[in-house]
Amino acid sequence: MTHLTRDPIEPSQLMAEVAAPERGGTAAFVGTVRDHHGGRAVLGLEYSAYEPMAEREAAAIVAEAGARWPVAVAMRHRLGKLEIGEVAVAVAAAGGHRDEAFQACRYVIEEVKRRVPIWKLERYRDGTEAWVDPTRPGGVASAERAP
Amino acid sequence: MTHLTRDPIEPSQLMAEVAAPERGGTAAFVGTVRDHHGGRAVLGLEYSAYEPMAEREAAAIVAEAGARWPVAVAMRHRLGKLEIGEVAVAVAAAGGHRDEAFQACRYVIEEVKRRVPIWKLERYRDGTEAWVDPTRPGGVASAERAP
Amino acid sequence: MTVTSEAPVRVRLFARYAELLGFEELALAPPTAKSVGAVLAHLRALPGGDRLPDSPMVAVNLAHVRGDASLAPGDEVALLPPLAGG
Amino acid sequence: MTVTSEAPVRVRLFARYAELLGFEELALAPPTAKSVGAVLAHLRALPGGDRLPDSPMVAVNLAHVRGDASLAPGDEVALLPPLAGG
Repeated sequence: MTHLTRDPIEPSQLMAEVAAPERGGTAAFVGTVRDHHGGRAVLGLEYSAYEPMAEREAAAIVAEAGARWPVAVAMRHRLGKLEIGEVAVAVAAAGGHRDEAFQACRYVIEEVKRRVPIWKLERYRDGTEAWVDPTRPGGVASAERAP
Repeated sequence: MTHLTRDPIEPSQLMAEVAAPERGGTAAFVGTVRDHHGGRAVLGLEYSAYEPMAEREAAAIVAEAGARWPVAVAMRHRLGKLEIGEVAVAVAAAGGHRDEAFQACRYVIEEVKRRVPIWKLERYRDGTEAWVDPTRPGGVASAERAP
Repeated sequence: MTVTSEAPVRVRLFARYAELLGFEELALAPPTAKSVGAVLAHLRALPGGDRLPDSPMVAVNLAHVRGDASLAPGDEVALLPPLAGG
Repeated sequence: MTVTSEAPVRVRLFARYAELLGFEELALAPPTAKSVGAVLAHLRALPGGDRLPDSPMVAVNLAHVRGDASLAPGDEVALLPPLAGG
């Protein structure tokens, strides 16, 4: 299964992938493109990745969650250009009990953010764009630029 | 808005209800009917409620979550007869950040289980049925019965 | 029992408790239902009522109450078996 | 530079780092790329390379590495700007 896609992500599809008669609890997380960041109006963004490594890390994270908790896990991250409100990432974790479903779902999204090599170029209403840098106070790299 | 329904619950509908351009993170929980409970094969179940109180408690819980975290919350619980795999309850919480979305979603499902007057009669493959009682070790009331 | 024109206290039973007692609803004259404890004592004396737990979950007028609580004419008292929603 | 028939060390740059240096890929002869530190020193000497951070996130052969690491011919070294997925 591939965890990166250039097509729109349908969260209900991920939830269906992990569903099974013995799994009564499904926790999900869906990240969508916000219309603002650091006080600036965002028009849209573009995700890029170091694709073979991103696939590898994503598969490892999903496998780790499945080994640590008795759950089935699905994860998908979008690449390419996205508009406001589109789904950037979705995670679904289903198990027999809600506690393990929540924990696995949270683990996957945190590890995706921490380890999967994906970058985000935001386009702003004022015509500029910037690489998002969560390690900086303002949330973007200092070198902003006109496209 | 009503939080109890006798019609099938569509989780994607709840996620759409809480979506907004400024809310980038949506956490959801979906509880479905499991095919077993306490080692017994379940064929289906029936949810009943003290409906006016259940509506009131559900509305209070959703309002509490919205007051405690900056999120929009939707919750729906099914009543009546359900088959294996059908959605019994769904919660969606959307906010600007994933931590508050997860916390609000978790709060709502825990409080629903703790406070909303809903009961579950399970039907088993062996022809018996029993009221589910999460406070007992076996998970069902001692008085099982043939229907 | 005193004849009274006051609104009765409505008692509601659900799920397993309704099965134990054999009914879902009962109207009690206010003088015999001045508190949750009095209502419980009344129910325990009915056939099947001895199988109610010592301290069932109780709601008055759609809100959970803890321990005993006084009741007024027209109040609705509900005995709630262990909840199993979600 | 010594002529060698060994497979080069591939260096990959992404996102902001690719913009700083002006390229996405570079093949280095193994003698000049014996370690991650040597590759970083080489990149820092190129135009725009002085703007790389002191300790960028690095991956070798698709796996994160911490600190310095030795490299073999054919290895792929990637400099990863701060991640922003999810």
